[in-house]
Amino acid sequence: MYAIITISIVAIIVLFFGAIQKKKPLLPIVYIGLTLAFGLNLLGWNQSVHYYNEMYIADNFSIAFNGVLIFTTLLVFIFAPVYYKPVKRPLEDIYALILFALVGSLTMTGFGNLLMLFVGIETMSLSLYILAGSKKFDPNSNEAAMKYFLTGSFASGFLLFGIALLYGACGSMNLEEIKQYLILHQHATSGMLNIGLLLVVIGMTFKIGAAPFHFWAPDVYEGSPTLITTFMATVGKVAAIAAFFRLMNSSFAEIESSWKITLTVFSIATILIGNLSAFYQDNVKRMFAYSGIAHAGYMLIAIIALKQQAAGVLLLYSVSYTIATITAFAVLILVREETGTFSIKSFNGLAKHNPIEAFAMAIAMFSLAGIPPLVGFAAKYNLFISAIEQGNLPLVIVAIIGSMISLYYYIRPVVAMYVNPPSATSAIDSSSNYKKQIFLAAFLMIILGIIPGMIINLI
Amino acid sequence: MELISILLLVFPLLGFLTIGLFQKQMNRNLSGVLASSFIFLNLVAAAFLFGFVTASNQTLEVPLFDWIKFGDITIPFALTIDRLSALMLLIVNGVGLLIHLYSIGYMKEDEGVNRYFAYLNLFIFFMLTLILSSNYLMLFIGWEGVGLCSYLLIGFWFKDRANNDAAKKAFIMNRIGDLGFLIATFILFTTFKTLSISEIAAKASLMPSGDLTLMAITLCLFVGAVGKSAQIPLFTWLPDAMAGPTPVSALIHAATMVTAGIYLVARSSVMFVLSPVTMDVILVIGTVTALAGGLIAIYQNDIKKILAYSTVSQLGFMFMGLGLGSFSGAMFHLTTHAFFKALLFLAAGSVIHALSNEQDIRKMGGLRHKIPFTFALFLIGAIAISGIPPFAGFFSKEVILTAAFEHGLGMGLIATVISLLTTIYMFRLIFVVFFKPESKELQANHHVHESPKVMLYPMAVLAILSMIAGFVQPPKLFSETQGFDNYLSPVFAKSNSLVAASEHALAVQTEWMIFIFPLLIIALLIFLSYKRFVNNKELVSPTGIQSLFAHKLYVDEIYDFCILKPVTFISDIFRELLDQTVINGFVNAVGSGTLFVGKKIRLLQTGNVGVYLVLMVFSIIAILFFNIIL
Amino acid sequence: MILVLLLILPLLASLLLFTGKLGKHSKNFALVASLVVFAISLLAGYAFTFAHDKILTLDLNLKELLDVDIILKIDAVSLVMVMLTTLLVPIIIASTDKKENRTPNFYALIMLMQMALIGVFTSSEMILFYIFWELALIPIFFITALWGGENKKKISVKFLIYTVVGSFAMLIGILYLYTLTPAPHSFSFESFFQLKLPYSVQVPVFLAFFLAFAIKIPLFPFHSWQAETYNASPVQGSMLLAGIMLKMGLYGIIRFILPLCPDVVAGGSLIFLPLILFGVIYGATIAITQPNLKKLIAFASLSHVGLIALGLLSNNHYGIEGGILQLFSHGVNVVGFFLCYYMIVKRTNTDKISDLGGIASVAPKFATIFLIIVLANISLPLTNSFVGEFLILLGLFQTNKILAIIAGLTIILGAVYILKMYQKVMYGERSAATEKFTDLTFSEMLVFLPIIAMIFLVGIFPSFILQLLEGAVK
Amino acid sequence: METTITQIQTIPLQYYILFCSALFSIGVIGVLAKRNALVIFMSVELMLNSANLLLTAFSAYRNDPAGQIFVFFIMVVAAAEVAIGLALLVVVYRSTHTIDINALNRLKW
Repeated sequence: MYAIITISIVAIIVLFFGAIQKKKPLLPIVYIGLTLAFGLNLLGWNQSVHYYNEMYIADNFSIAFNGVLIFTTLLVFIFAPVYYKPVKRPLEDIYALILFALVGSLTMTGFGNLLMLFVGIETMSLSLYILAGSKKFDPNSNEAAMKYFLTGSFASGFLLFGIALLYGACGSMNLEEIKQYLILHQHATSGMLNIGLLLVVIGMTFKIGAAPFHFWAPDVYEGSPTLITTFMATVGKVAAIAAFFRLMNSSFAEIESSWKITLTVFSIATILIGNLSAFYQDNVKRMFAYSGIAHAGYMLIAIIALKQQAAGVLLLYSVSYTIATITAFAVLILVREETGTFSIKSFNGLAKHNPIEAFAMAIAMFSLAGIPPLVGFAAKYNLFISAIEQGNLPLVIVAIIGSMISLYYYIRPVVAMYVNPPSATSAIDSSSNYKKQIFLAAFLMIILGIIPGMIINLI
Repeated sequence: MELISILLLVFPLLGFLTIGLFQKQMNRNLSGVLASSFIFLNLVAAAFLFGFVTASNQTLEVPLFDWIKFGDITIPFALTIDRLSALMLLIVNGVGLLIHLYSIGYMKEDEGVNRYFAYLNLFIFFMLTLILSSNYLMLFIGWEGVGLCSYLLIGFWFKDRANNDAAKKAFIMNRIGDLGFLIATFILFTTFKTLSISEIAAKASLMPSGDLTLMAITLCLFVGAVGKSAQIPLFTWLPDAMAGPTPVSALIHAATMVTAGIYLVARSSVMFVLSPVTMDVILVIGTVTALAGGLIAIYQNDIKKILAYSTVSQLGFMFMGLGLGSFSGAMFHLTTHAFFKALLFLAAGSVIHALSNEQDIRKMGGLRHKIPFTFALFLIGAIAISGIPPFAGFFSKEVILTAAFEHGLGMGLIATVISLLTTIYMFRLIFVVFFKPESKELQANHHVHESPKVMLYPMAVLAILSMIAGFVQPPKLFSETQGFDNYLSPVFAKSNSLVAASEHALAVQTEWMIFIFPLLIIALLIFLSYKRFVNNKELVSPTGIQSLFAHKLYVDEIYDFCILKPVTFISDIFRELLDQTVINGFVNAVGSGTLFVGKKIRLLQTGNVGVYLVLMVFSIIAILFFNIIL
Repeated sequence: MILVLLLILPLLASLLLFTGKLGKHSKNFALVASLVVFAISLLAGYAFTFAHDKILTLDLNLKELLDVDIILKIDAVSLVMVMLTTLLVPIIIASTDKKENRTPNFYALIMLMQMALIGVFTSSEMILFYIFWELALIPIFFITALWGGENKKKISVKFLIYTVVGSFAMLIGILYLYTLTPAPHSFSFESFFQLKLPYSVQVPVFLAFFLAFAIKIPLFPFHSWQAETYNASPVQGSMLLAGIMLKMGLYGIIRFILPLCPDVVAGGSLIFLPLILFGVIYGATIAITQPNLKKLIAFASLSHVGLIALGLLSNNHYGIEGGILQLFSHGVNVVGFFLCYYMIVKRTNTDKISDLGGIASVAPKFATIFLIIVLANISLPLTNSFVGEFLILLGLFQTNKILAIIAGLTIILGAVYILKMYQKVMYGERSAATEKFTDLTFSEMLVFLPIIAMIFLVGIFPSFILQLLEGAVK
Repeated sequence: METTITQIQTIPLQYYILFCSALFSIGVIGVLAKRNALVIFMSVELMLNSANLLLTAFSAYRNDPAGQIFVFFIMVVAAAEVAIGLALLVVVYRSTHTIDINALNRLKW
């Protein structure tokens, strides 16, 4: 809770400094603020406090995910200066919006009431709409923003209607009370309830960008400024999936039969469509968009295999996905700065001049592909186990086939970096700070791959 | 005793290693001496053992160590020395020693002389392993080992492609036989749960005659023997093997290795006598081979080839002996044959040596004045092999002939014809090479010289042997003491006891017939061939049926057509079509297929937000439909 | 302790090498490190043979932290495999020529590979096994992709994906079995072996595992990556692949398929044995007319490993023990074979058989060594592979006589293609390529020494391995 | 207050639900049918408002203020949405000189 407040204040401060045209202090303030928030967030560990009669619940689940979200945002901000090198103006609006989006996502992970869920989602989405279009004079960016906005608001309409129906059916928007209601009327669920639930599920599915509501994702990811894409692909997705998990886990576990099949179908479709579409991409940024979709599909498995332990697995998966994606995008930004294109060719021979970046990228790719002993593998196989223990073998088989396919397009940048002759004559210069971050990320991927239990058993 | 028998293997191996490892450093003359001395030591040891087993009529079992041992399978390295192996020891080491000595002279000028002697010692080692082994798998070691050595020695002059081809051919054809042998060992092990020769003999002797398993075993073993001893259909490698140095042909491809097949059958006599089918097969194969070999030999013009086919024919003759159940007879002929065939080869070698590597007899003639000793020795060998008394060949052939006649008149006659063929081609050879007026180029060539003593003495020794060796067992007509039979009787006692003694011993007058009749024909033949070959200068080119034999029955061509070509063809098909096109193609197709699907499926992403919205709504409707209505 | 060292040392070595600090000395360092590892493995062997309990075990209960329980075991089979690995890796490292000046990363990858391989052979926990199994893929992929020959890129990627497809199939199998284990579920081998699967379950499990192993080994018709990859990758890579990595698949058969699906192995002998057998003949036949020396080795190896697989699946202890023995021998021989190939290519820069010839006349030492190695490859008695092949065929003969006899044909075919090759390469008149062929240097001889030694040692005293295995096979 | 609630309750709940569903569907159809971005915004607003109405109805029937409070939130959000939407519209118009959504087809596949 305090984290949320802190970040909001920081955002406002940032806006203020921007208003008085101070560029220097912006990022330091953000860094300090986020670190502070991170700390405050962890303070509440193991004492699940309920704020404002259960509007917001700071239990380990939300705290863990918030930690991930804040940390990711911090990383994003660390990459910001490199990305915005050419820009002169203070950019306070963008930073502030990112922070607001973060606030929204933090709200989503810990909501105790559908109202909070909606508010969180909208806070995040609205900020993201603008961020997507933040490159005012780039038609791609505009288009991305527009598409995102149209589809997004459309989807939230459904979400809202669903919430309304649920409210009507259960007489409350408090997760706990909804649960109680469902326990009582487990076997006599009204059609209204089912429709409402399905509409909510659809809304959430849209937010995590899973098939068949994934259409916005590739275009938006490709069109938005890369830094923002990074943010969306990581924070946005993780927050949404966490919220989705909390929703399903805390309220609708009793009537899982009514939504499990639907989600299974979603998951299978997502994995296949995501991986297959990524298969033929030459534009790496778009490829990551599709891979993001595919991973959303994998994360759905965690929700399908609903167990308390699945939360830990989901956390691990989010962590692995986030770190890998951030690293990949960071390198992508670098390469883009150098070559001016997102084409896979721009990676040619990167290993020659920038071994660290290349190494990190390779690790990230292998981790996403789920090759041992990286964290990606640990996450995947824990996920598969929790699914298979629910007797979901077909789903797992599809997922594994998906991984097979994914290996191909994940390996392509690696081959390009290590095998192809370099196109650039000199090394791409990146701040040592940047290098450090990237290397840290790669290191994390290996370490967590070796000791994933540390994270799984957190919650 | 144990020590000595082990030494038998140690010496030649030592020789091989010392000479082989230090070829570079070693003085070229030294190596020959060294090798020969090792073999000499061996010969002494062999003689000692021979004496021992002859005196104390017992078989020596020398276990060395367990080679393969786990679970219920135990295959030791162990040596067996009974009278049979002792006899072989004498032959191999004796002839081996002589040929080593001969080689010192023969290979003097060759630059690879050290390598040569190394191989020669290695060969002796493997041959002795073969002879001494107490179980079939260890025997197989020697079996393949000698094959390897023959490969190395045939291809000794490896610069020449023909030699390599010959070597390769020999090895591969042997391998075909070896497969038979190997399968035999499998069956043996599965039936008897052991591979020890003696135990198997003991167990087999309890089985009924005509038992199918035994038949299978013996047939497989015989396949091996066919490969090794160059019987039809696997005989064509032996003539080609003449590409190697002549002493090698004498040692490996006349005296010792090729007789391994005979030895194998004799070793396993118990099983063979118990499977009459196999015995008949052996008899038939042997007869056909002997006949064909003899006929082919008549139409050859290469001095070594003639001798090679004669070897083929003689080996066939031995197999006839085996097929007729006269194991000791076969062994007897093996012994004498080792002497005079080695002699003949060495003599031929000395002829070739004299004419500086000329092998075509059409280019020879009138050499009896130029190289008298060689001529004399050659003549002795010829007489011996033609079976003219009192030389060795006569006696050993006599035994087999008798057996043949005991088996039946027809068989006997065929056998006689075969033995007469020998006379024809041998004396053709003699007359053309030594009597025929010498040809132009030969007169031009003046430095035709007699071979050095180091080559002549060994031949002399062999000559003496091939004169007197027969007397250990004169025909029944003259003496009741069947020395050779008695010597080997303990070895074959069991197998002989298993078959009913041949129904009717021959009447005395028939024996006289067998004895006199051939001699007359031989005399006649010698006279005829003298007329034919000495007077007309040029040998008429063979016609009709003759050319069939001249081209050794076209067997090579048949193989080429039936086996080589198809295999190469299939190989190409597999490589080009199946492997590249079909299998690899399929794998790649899967990859590109996925690529194609990816290519298509991403077109779903039209980029038109209106379409997205529509699709979203449709899927929503579908979901609601499936969940609520159904 | 030994087990930990076996795993940690190569890892540390590779990390150290990755830093690139050692520069010039990388090769020597790697060589020393691998030799130390070899010494340790010898120690393990000693401890194994003379310890009271016949199995070295290490079980760190770290499931909480790692959610993979580290269980390492060395039984007879593992020991043989580890020995093979630790024996071959130094040879492979030593074989690299100075002139090629490989970067430190090259040796680092090899050491990493060794670590992974040892991990595969020692781990006794399914996921651990799987992790190492996949990890072993990465270094060889890079070795091929970075130091490979022409169109290395396509081929290395194809190889990677092909094998990963197989191992994912295995992953499915593993996860499936995991669910069958009595709760609380566990991945330890024991818990897997204890569950007696009904036939209906064994079949899918068999298929899942067999696919993975068949691709890795490779068995017909999953072999199409093999020749390409050998051809594309540097010779050290080919050695690693053919010498050790293929053995992972065979090891897998011994470890999992035999104990997990006995009924399938027993019952299905007429379904998959003929297929494998066809592959054996197939490889040998192709090798006969193969114009490229390296591909010839590849197909010869295809035929040999097929034979080993036949032995292992022949479902009786002759076949299995023979298979394991042969697995060891084949590793040694094929590496020797590749070494010879390397010597030739280093000097002549061609591996087309038709371009070569007459080497024997200028390089007698090399000729002799090459001859010994090829003879070992066609399993001449007293060389290491004879005993193995004999036992394999014997075992196969117990199962099915016809198959055994057909399999025996390889003895002939092997002789055909090997001698054909040897004659064309070594004998005859010298060609342009081999005009300036120099004989082996002393250091090169040293590299060959252990191989020749193993060929005869195992050929003459196979019992020490066989009796070692006796307990494990039962 | 009481009176209004009673007045609301004079109409049975099903009517509200059906009416809101109809309203919502109209919104959806509007979104699908129109290609003019501005009209689509309106349709979306319609969807939101139908939800609002539904919520109020429920809360009125259950005498539970939560629903109506929620409505206020939604209104705020909707307002924000419109603001952003219009802003984006302006930006897009500047680049493409049309507000036809089919003009947005640079990003695809």
